[in-house]
Amino acid sequence: MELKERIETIVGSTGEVRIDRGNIVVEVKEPKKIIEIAKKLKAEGFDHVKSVSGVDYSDQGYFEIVYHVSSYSTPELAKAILVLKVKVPSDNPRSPSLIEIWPSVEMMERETYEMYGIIFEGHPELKRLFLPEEFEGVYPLRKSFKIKEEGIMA
Amino acid sequence: MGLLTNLVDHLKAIGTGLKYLIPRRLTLMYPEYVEKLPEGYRGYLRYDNEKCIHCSLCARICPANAIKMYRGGDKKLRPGINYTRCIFCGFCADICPTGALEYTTIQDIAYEKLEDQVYPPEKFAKGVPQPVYPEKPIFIIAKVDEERGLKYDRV
Amino acid sequence: MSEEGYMLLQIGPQHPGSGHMRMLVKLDGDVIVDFIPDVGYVHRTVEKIAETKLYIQNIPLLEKPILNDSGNANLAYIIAVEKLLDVEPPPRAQYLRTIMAELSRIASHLYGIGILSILIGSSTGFMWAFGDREIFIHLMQMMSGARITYSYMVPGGVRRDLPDQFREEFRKAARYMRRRYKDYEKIIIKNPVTRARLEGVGVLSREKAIEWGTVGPNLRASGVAYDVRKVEPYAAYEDIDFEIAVREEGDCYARLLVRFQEIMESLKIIEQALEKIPNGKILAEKYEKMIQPRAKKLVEGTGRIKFPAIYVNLKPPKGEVFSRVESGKGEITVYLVSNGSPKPYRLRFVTPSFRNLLTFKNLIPGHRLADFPAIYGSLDYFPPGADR
Amino acid sequence: MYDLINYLWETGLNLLFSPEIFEPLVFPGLIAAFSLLIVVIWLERKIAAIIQMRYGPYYISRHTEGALQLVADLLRFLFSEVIIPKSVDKIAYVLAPIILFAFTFLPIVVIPVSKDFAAIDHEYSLLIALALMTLYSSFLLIVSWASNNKFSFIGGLREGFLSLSYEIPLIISALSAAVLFDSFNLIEIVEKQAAMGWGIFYNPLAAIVFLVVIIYSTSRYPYEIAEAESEIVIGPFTEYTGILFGLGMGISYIKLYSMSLLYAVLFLGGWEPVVWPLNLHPVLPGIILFIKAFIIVAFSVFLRAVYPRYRIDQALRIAWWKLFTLAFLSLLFSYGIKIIEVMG
Amino acid sequence: MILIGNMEEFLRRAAKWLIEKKPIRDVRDWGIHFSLWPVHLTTACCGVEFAAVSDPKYDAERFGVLPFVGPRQTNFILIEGTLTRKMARAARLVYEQMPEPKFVIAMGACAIDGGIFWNSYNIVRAHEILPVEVFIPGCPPRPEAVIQAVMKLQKKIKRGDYYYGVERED
Repeated sequence: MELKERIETIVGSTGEVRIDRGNIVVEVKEPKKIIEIAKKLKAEGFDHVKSVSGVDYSDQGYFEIVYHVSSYSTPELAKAILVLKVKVPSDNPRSPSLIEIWPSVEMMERETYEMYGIIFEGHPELKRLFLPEEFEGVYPLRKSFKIKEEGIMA
Repeated sequence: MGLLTNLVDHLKAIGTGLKYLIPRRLTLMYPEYVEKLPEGYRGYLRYDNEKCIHCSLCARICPANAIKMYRGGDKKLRPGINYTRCIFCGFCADICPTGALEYTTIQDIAYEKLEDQVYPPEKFAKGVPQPVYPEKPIFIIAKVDEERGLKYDRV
Repeated sequence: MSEEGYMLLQIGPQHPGSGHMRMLVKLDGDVIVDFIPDVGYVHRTVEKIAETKLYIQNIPLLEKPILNDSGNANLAYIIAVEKLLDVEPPPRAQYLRTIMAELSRIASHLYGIGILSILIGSSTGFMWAFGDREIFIHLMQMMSGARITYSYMVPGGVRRDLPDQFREEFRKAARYMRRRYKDYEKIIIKNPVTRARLEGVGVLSREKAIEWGTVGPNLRASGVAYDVRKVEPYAAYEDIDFEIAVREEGDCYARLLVRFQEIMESLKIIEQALEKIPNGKILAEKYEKMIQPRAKKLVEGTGRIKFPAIYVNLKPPKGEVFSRVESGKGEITVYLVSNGSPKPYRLRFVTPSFRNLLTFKNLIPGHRLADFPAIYGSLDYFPPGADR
Repeated sequence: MYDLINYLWETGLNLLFSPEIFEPLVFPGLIAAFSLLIVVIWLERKIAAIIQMRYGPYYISRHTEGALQLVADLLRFLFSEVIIPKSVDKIAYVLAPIILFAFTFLPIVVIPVSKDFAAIDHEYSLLIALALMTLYSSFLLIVSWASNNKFSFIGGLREGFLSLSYEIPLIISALSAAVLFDSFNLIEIVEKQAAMGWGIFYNPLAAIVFLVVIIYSTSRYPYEIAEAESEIVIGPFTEYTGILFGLGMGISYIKLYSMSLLYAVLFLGGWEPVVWPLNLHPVLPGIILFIKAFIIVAFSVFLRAVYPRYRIDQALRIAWWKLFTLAFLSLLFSYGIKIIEVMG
Repeated sequence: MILIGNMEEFLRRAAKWLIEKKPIRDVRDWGIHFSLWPVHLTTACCGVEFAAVSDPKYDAERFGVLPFVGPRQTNFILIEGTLTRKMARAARLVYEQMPEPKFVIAMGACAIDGGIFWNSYNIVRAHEILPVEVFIPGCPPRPEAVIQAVMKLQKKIKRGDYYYGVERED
């Protein structure tokens, strides 16, 4: 696939590129490098982020931040979904914010911060978005935050 | 020129308003006329004690955990439903392999008490809650109509 | 509360123009200088709850945030699950899904038009749009057996076949809608007051729309011809011929027109789908044969299906998928991570309203106070969708 | 004894039917205004409902299509708790709507019912009516100020802006009628119309401007700006509860009524034509006047179902550019007619 | 100022005494039960269906139910679906701002017991913070069910079975 090769050259040694169910997955090795890659991807034509998700793998000691990037302006890139993954340690989750490159991440990074406590360095407004004040310092989407579950018996 | 088209548009808007002054109502006069919902509408559930095979699939699939299994006197599991949680998705009736749970087309009920909405197996098996109408309603079927949008035919 | 001559206005959550959110509006005279949407009033933690529910139980759950367009929300999730499970629904089911999605889109657009109308003061626009929405709800009720929350699609297919009278009913509805459009045109679309309120207001340029990741009709009203149905056809859209409604102006009026145009386009899509729909099963072979024969007998001739017992124990293999669907309000994306257990490990559900939140926030400053409801309505922003 | 009762009855009746009492109290004053209020708000909801393909108020009185709806609403307002927020200026808060209500009534008194029946038959009665009408907005400002609420405040400001802009076309278009009929006396104006024909045919421009100003100044759609629901709740009356709010809701309709009466007098020939049964008593021609005014009122409330609302700057622009210019033109037009009359 | 204060108290008492008298009470209850104005407080997605209740097909205005703008002028809260913690505060505030007599209907499974969101960490049950008169199960309930609830409430008011000016027990 041509696109995959193009992205491989962009990413170079800073990450791993593979194809998973039709989407191109880029696993960035170090959080710091993500800005560099994002800049190059933006230049390539990937102009917006569809979703930013955190995934809690704290049993393995890390959180994963997943950016789903695509394009509006370039029709052939619009067909592709580029999955940009970066791992941050769960005891000190920090990653550079991509807001400078893709302003569309603003609210989603804020939400990821709120739900996982992942700090996006350089984000201008990193504070609670959805939750009321009493959730300050509590990160509900982490696996360690348990909610009620009921069985099938009365 | 712009002024003129503007004026025409104003007049057209007012004209349309005047045109609709001839009543062509879409309203279903609810308590007197009650819509008979199509067969297979997912309303309140009917539970048949006889058909139940105590498989508890309904409780396992219930997305809102509204159906719970109660262990009766005969040590068998039977479902009871809590309508305060039920979302009327109909999954329970669709997965019930024997048709012990079925949906009815009843869907217009309000309760004054919280406790009344919990139906343990015995109460559940007794029957479906019935809506109260101020007078005997006339049942109708809604149909799409080219002229008026919806029309209501008596059953 | 005023500082340096500004007035800070708190709009909502109890306010006729706010919906389910609070907005902090800083006014300089009549002009808004700063705008902070305070969302989260309907944050029901869907993503967390989804991790405690089975795959099948999440179907109704994910419909709730986008209640007025639940057909499409349902489809987005089911596509993701099917990708994980590696199931392909039969062609008839694909067409039924398309019909459902388009009816849902029409209902959603009519909802949006109604809300926009009431926000700029036209109660007739609201009532007409909601009244006509009832017709499409009636059609969807015929198809799925519910008024709003259809839960129509299940992994591997759909729950019900097309009712017999559906074609006839839809044909009438389409004719009715096309005729009504002329009246809408006179009283809302071309009404000089509507045009004065909407034209040139809340202009979203093409560049900004791309930058802020705007979705749906709002994006297309700004001149970007992006529609998931064309870019990555799902369900039966590949076989169906339709046009993307695009306008260049990017103002509130263009967004209103795009919505109307899409309603008309959706009618065409459904007509085509009803023409081309093949006969056959509505549930994938794999699940069809797991249904107990005695259960099958119960629903014979009703067009409904019974669920196989495997549905309470769907265990997709380890992996992750990403699905996108063009809903009435815009692109819905679902990112689903499975670890092999019967419950999703992570379900990321990004709704169109959440993605439009940024646009909403950035578009308001610089406008007058009276423009704020117009822009709010024209974006078709649905707070429960944004908050999830 | 019998004589005494008879005497009292006669004088009482005479007193009641003397214009000074009858006008403010019965017609076109309090009683007529109140019954119109109840009917008109119901009518507004009903018209809107019919255009919107539904029923509107119904179950309260099925045989009269829910005409009692407003009685129920009034009763509720009457019996609901009156909350006076801590943060308001109490006296102003309570008194302002009452005074406003009273002052909205005043212009009605000036309007004559028929040739021989007027509470105030003054040489400048038109000017008195106009002057009293312009008092409205200043009291509305007090209402909005007294509430100490930001939405009320903005509503008050909007009303202030609007009143500045609608008063001028209002006065000019009324003037052009006065010029046309060569008088400031409302009775004389009607008499002249009886002789020449209705004002609306002589000077349609002024009639149109006046009609738009009626809609504009009484906050009907598309100029429902001071109370714009989706923007500023209900403007000046946001903080008001119970019967005080009930008053507030009625005020703009009373104003609409009084302006429509004036409109009927200025442009629609007032109580003319006085045909047979109506010439039996000087009060009876008032029926015609009332019907004419009612048509104007009904048209104004009908517009709710047709239009969205303008933005305030657009409304101001319309007032200053279009209405003002048109009003001015109508004045010139009236002078033109006058000149032709004099020449010819 | 003291005089006015006493006057106010006196008037209040006199008014209360007056409106509890039999014929006046009946008239009052008749008026109120046909004039239930719900406040514009959309708490969650059932608002979609509540809008449908006043749409041309169901037309709640027939019953005198007219959704109105502010808490001060209305007497009826319809909790439309889930109350999140943030919204619960707002709902409570709105309820307190409304003049007596006031009524609450909880619409939808979410408002009653959380519905499908029963285990969410961010929701509040309506009856825990407000005195709910009628519950409507369903997710979302059909407009017919909402009309049923309104009729039930009307019947209750007609009976005079509600608190007015009395301190509530809860």
